[in-house]
Amino acid sequence: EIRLGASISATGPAAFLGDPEAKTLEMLVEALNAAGGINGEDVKLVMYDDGGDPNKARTFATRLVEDDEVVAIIGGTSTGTSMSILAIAEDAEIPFISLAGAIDIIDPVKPYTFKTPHTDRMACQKIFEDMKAQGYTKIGMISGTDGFGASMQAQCKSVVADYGIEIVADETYDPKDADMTAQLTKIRNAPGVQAVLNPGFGQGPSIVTRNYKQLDIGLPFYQSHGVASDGFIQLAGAEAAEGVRLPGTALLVADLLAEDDVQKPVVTAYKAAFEAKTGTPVGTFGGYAHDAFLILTDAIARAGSSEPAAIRDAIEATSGLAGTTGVYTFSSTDHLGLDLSAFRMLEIRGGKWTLVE
Amino acid sequence: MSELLQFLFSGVTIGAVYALVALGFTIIYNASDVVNFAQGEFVMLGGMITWFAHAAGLPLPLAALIAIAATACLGVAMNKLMIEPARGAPVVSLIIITIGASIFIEGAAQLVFDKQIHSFPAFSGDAPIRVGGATILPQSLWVTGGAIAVFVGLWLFFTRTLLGRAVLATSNNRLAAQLVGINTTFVMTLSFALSAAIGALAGVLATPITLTSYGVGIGFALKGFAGAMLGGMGNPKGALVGGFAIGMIEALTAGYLSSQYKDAAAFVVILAVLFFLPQGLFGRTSTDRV
Amino acid sequence: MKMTPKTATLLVLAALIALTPFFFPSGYYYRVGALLFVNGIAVTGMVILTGYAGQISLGHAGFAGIGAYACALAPVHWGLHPALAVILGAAISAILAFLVGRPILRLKGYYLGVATLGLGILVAMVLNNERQLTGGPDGMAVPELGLRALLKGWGLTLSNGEFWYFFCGLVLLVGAWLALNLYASPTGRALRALHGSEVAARTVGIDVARLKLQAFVISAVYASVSGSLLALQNKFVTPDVAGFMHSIEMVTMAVLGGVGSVLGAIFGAGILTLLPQVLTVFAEYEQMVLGLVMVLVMIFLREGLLPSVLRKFRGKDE
Amino acid sequence: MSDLLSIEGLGITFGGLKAVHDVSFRVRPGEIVSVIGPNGAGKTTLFNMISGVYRPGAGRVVLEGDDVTGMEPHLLARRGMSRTFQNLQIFPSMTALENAVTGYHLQERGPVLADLLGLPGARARARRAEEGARALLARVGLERAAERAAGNLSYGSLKRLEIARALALEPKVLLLDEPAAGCNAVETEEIDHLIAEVAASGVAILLVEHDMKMVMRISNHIVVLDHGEKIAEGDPATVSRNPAVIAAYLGVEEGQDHAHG
Amino acid sequence: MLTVEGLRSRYGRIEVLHGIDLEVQSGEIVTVVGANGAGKTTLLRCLSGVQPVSSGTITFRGEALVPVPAYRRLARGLAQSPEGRQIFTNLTVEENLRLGAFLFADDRVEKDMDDAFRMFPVLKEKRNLAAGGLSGGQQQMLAMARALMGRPSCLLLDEPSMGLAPIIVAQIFEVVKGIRDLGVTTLLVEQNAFGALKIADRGYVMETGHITMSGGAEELIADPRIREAYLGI
Ligand SMILES: Nc1ncnc2c1ncn2[C@@H]1O[C@H](COP(=O)(O)OP(=O)(O)OP(=O)(O)O)[C@@H](O)[C@H]1O
Ligand SMILES: Nc1ncnc2c1ncn2[C@@H]1O[C@H](COP(=O)(O)OP(=O)(O)OP(=O)(O)O)[C@@H](O)[C@H]1O
Ligand SMILES: [Mg+2]
Ligand SMILES: [Mg+2]
Repeated sequence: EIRLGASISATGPAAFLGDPEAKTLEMLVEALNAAGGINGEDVKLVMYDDGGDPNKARTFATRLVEDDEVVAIIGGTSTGTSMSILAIAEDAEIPFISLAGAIDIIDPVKPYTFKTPHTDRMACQKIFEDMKAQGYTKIGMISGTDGFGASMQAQCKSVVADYGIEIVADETYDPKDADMTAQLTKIRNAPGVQAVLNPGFGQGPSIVTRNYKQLDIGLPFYQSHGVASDGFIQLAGAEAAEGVRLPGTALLVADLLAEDDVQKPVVTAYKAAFEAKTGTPVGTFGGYAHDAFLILTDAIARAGSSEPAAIRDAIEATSGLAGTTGVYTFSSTDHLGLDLSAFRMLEIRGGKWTLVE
Repeated sequence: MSELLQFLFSGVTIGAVYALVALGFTIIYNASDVVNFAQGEFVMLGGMITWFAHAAGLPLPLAALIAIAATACLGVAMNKLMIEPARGAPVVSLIIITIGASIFIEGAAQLVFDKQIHSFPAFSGDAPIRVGGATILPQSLWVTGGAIAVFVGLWLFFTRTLLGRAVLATSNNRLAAQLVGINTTFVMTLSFALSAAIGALAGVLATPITLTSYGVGIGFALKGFAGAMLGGMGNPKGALVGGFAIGMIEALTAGYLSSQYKDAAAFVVILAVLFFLPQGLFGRTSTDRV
Repeated sequence: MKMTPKTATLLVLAALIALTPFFFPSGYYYRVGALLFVNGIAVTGMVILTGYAGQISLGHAGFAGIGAYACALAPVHWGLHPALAVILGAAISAILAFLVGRPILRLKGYYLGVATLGLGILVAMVLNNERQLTGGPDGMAVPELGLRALLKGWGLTLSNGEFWYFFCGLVLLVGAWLALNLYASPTGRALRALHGSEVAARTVGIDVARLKLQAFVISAVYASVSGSLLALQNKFVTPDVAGFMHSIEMVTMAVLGGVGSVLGAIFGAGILTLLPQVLTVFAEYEQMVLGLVMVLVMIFLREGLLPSVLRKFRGKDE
Repeated sequence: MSDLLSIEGLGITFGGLKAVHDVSFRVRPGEIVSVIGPNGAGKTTLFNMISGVYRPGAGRVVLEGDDVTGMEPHLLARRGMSRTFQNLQIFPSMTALENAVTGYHLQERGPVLADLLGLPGARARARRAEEGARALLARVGLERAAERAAGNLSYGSLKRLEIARALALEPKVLLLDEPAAGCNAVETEEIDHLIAEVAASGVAILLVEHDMKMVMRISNHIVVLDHGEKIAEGDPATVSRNPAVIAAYLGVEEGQDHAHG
Repeated sequence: MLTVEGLRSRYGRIEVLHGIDLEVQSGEIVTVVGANGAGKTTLLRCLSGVQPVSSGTITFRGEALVPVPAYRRLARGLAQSPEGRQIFTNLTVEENLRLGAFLFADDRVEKDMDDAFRMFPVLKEKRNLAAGGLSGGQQQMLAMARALMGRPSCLLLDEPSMGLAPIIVAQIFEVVKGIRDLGVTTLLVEQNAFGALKIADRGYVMETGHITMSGGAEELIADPRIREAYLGI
């Protein structure tokens, strides 16, 4: 029996992300064991709900390492919880695959820590590339003050100059806020503003999108990968979401992918399985967990051993592994394994995701 | 000018939600001196049950009615199963019970429903109403109307009816209330039913604007509590004014100062008001003599 | 010789801290124990403020946040040794408590609750929003305390978990000792008196405003030290430590265990620390069970777990 | 000036009602001055102003030659003023003994730090206070209730507990608001003796009481209030014959009845 | 009308009433005297139902009273003016009186209130003031008036004269005598034993939870033990 550990924020403020992650992991373990496990050995998943609290995450990580004696850990839905788990995993020399966005998790590279999502800096870059191509030079930003929003806001501000773009209005909202028209009015009135970007996840971006429509701002509107799921279109309303652009993964446009796209099989399979199991549409975040599990099981299979050090080495040797988020190739200097090409620019048209290219 | 107007509209929208939640606190508080920290969960249930019933195919008004009735029943159950057995316990213990109830209800909601964010259609559509260059959603008017209607109802109840007076008497002196023939158990049941119903109504009216999910309760409870305290706990007028005031402060701060520190502004104002009026804007000063 | 309640409490506590490790099946239990002690320290502060003086605070996590971030920021920005940073944090907390205490403590009951709530939220908000300084919601790293290395130099080798277990246990013992001293002392009696009747307290010469302020400052220091220890052992800190939920948790622990007595409140800290660990077996029912346990304890043991149990045990009524 | 306490033109209004208006009188050491008057005459309010619970709207309170008008109660306590309450103000969760010990606060208090660290000085102070309190409880007949929670005592016992606590301050001026309420005739006499004893030790006593037997027995001087104003003043015999006092307060026959048992 | 047999009651584990037997006939004034802490208040609390009875029976107008919850006892005709006054301090004087008549919604409420105001004119002056602002004696009057608003057939008074001016004490006793003539029965607990016994028909003496003596009021006044222990004569 191979014991894998996970600490996920299945409840609490990040439950919106953590819930599909937890469900994905449960589903994949079940399927894997049904198919005979890894190299004939069953996989046992020990999963804890850290509620988004880094302190709890650290305790659970300790428990996974010391008490449950797992050989690898998946988790850390948010950056804070990931940073907590990371310290324990590195100390115990156990491979850890984070599901959070911040670049600090793998930069500088730490021997045992990997992550599956793109960094939020990459999301910013992808968006600014698109803005630059459209010729926008002055934009407004409205970000959530939660970890996701604040981190992406900071990353975007640090790379924006590379694209010759200036942020002329920089507003924030609390994730629990009910109305953002005040902030949006300020952005609209900022001189010369040509487009607006909203980093954030949860209900905030949906409300921002509705308020954007209410105020009839009319400028091009970009969201982040934080809302890349069908739920967003539903909540914001197809009408309000019309024309919204965001950097997303192949998962959302599974049926639009070219037949020869290497991601197509894995994306379609995951989408079908997840939606059949839970009855809810897939989203980027469940995909991160899927990829983490894929990378880990792939590495264990290749290593032919469930020794943590061997698993780590095998993960680092992963090359060209197609997941839902992108195609992963790790190295001793790159524990992210993705590049910008994994992001696809999507636009909402008629209540559906479409590929911009 | 149109900018200011827009900020004010934003303040009204947020404030109406807070006011409605704050109003929900008043009845239980008036009957028992307990601030029911599970009040936010009533709001959550109002939204979630309506969504659930609506998604199951019921027409929206019926779904809303079911949500309010179901939440009221839950309020009664909470009183019967958790508050009544603890009769005679100190107020802090009762508060911890309401916190426990809140955790319990939240935990149950994520199982019964799910952990996704939900909404249902606004009652009068999403076409914004334009006034002097600013816009407001029709649903905001619904919430505002709801807050005012609940306020008027509560105000009449507490000032014009003997039963309302009996509620106040129960918290003021339970022993004496029993001696004059007030069934204090019934008064408590009634207040939980009414509070829960008002909470659920808040959820029904606000969800098309704020969206809902199993975890929204705490946020509502916190802001509603702050609003009620600013106005003076227990007084419906205070809840209404306090709720709207906090909404306005947040919107104006976000508009003119800093959106990052708008919540800070609200609390700074609360602290300042309490400095001069330790009982809130309309709170009653205790008249006990030595 | 008849043991005073103070000695008894301290002995029980010391015995528990020293002996339970013999039953630990793995290193993880040291971590849970250390967390329990850290919470116990904060809650002991609540006993002084709420149990003795009858003043509530819904914002003490703010002081924990100050203590925690002092340990994160002072070493990085001013090169201060982490141990001194603990003291610095405590001093800042004490000064803040002193400055805001007077106006705030004039308020009563829920009004005091909302004012302290605001105070806590303001601290959390600064930690959250001043990203350049604090790392924002994602948090920041905290340097090593270095005491473990020092002990090693003296020939005492402890694992990380063991070290924090015993260290926090020791600090808790000291904290409990101080709080127990206070209880029976003139100051403690005066605090409990103003809890009963402020007017009467004033007419017997108790400077109520000053005394409340002292209790507030002392409890703020407890919270701050607890925050510091948490940050140092986690080597990482996020604004959650100053968050509203953490404040509520402190109050709940204290009341659940019995806010009137130090041992009781530490008991409460124990329940709320251990419960989530135990409840993981309930998986998605965890939260419901947690809520239910809180409700049941308060219904059946309304003065808090420990006092009620002791009373049943002793068969005493008063 | 041999006056210990002098009240000069004291007055206060509550929402238009002149609860107390222009009341003056003096109290010398060892003297028992009673304030009587119908219900709502302003006696308790007068006490509240003298002891600093209310800030007077007009007039002055002079204690040992110093103007102490509107001074905080705890500062007045330091200057030797002590009182009991008409509406019981006890510390219900503390034992009767601890209630009495709080009266020694001014003597036993010390730096918080010493208390926190449990320094020997702190402990000694606490012990001394406790011994004193025990003696006082015995004096008011509560020695057997010492270890009971005050919240569990009967009304009459609590009244006496308040007196013990007030005496613990070793005051120069003692204000007693209806000390005998809730006590029967025999118990009242015990309190009588206690008050007389205290006065004999040189304490100035200001007494509000509706038990006319007691008032007539022990007062050196009586001040009569009605509707917040002083309507009469003098020694017991004079006052009890004053027709205005009889009409407003004593009632014709009842006045005699109560004055002479 | 009211019969108490073998009544025991306790606070926690401490029993304070050790088997009280007592009887009140219809239309009587019966007074209970006793030292501080004897258990007089506890007895009245048992009668009005706010204090649990551990054993014994209370029969009121032929019905067992113990199982009847406190709030229903007023409807049966039992009203109490409790120790410590227990008025609604946050409500106005008038609201206090109206709540005294909580069970009734007829025209008589206004009439009863006028009667109360005639009895205690000062309450009329203060009718719109929060009752907590009243002086101690005024609150005592309010407690008495509120009990009368409940139209009792049996009135339980716990030290009604406490804190009242002599002129009002006399008046209260007159009122009690007056309502007896209207057929109201009164159980009176008083420290002013002399005054109480003078208007009472019969009396009981209570000592540490026991009834130690009983008899006609005049008989008791004349008893030297009573005179020494309670009347101080
Ligand atoms: N806080 C207050 N608010 C309103 N009115 C008040 C207040 N305090 C006192 N009063 C009024 O002032 C008057 C005097 O009250 P006070 O308590 O001094 O009377 P008293 O002489 O002590 O009467 P008693 O003998 O009944 O105790 C009363 O009419 C009372 O209603
Ligand atoms: N809440 C309580 N808890 C515990 N014991 C109590 C409580 N209330 C009263 N007692 C005790 O019960 C006994 C009877 O008290 P009770 O109040 O009935 O006396 P009482 O005769 O009314 O005295 P008083 O004349 O002083 O009012 C006393 O010993 C008292 O200490
Ligand atoms: Mg008075
Ligand atoms: Mg009594």
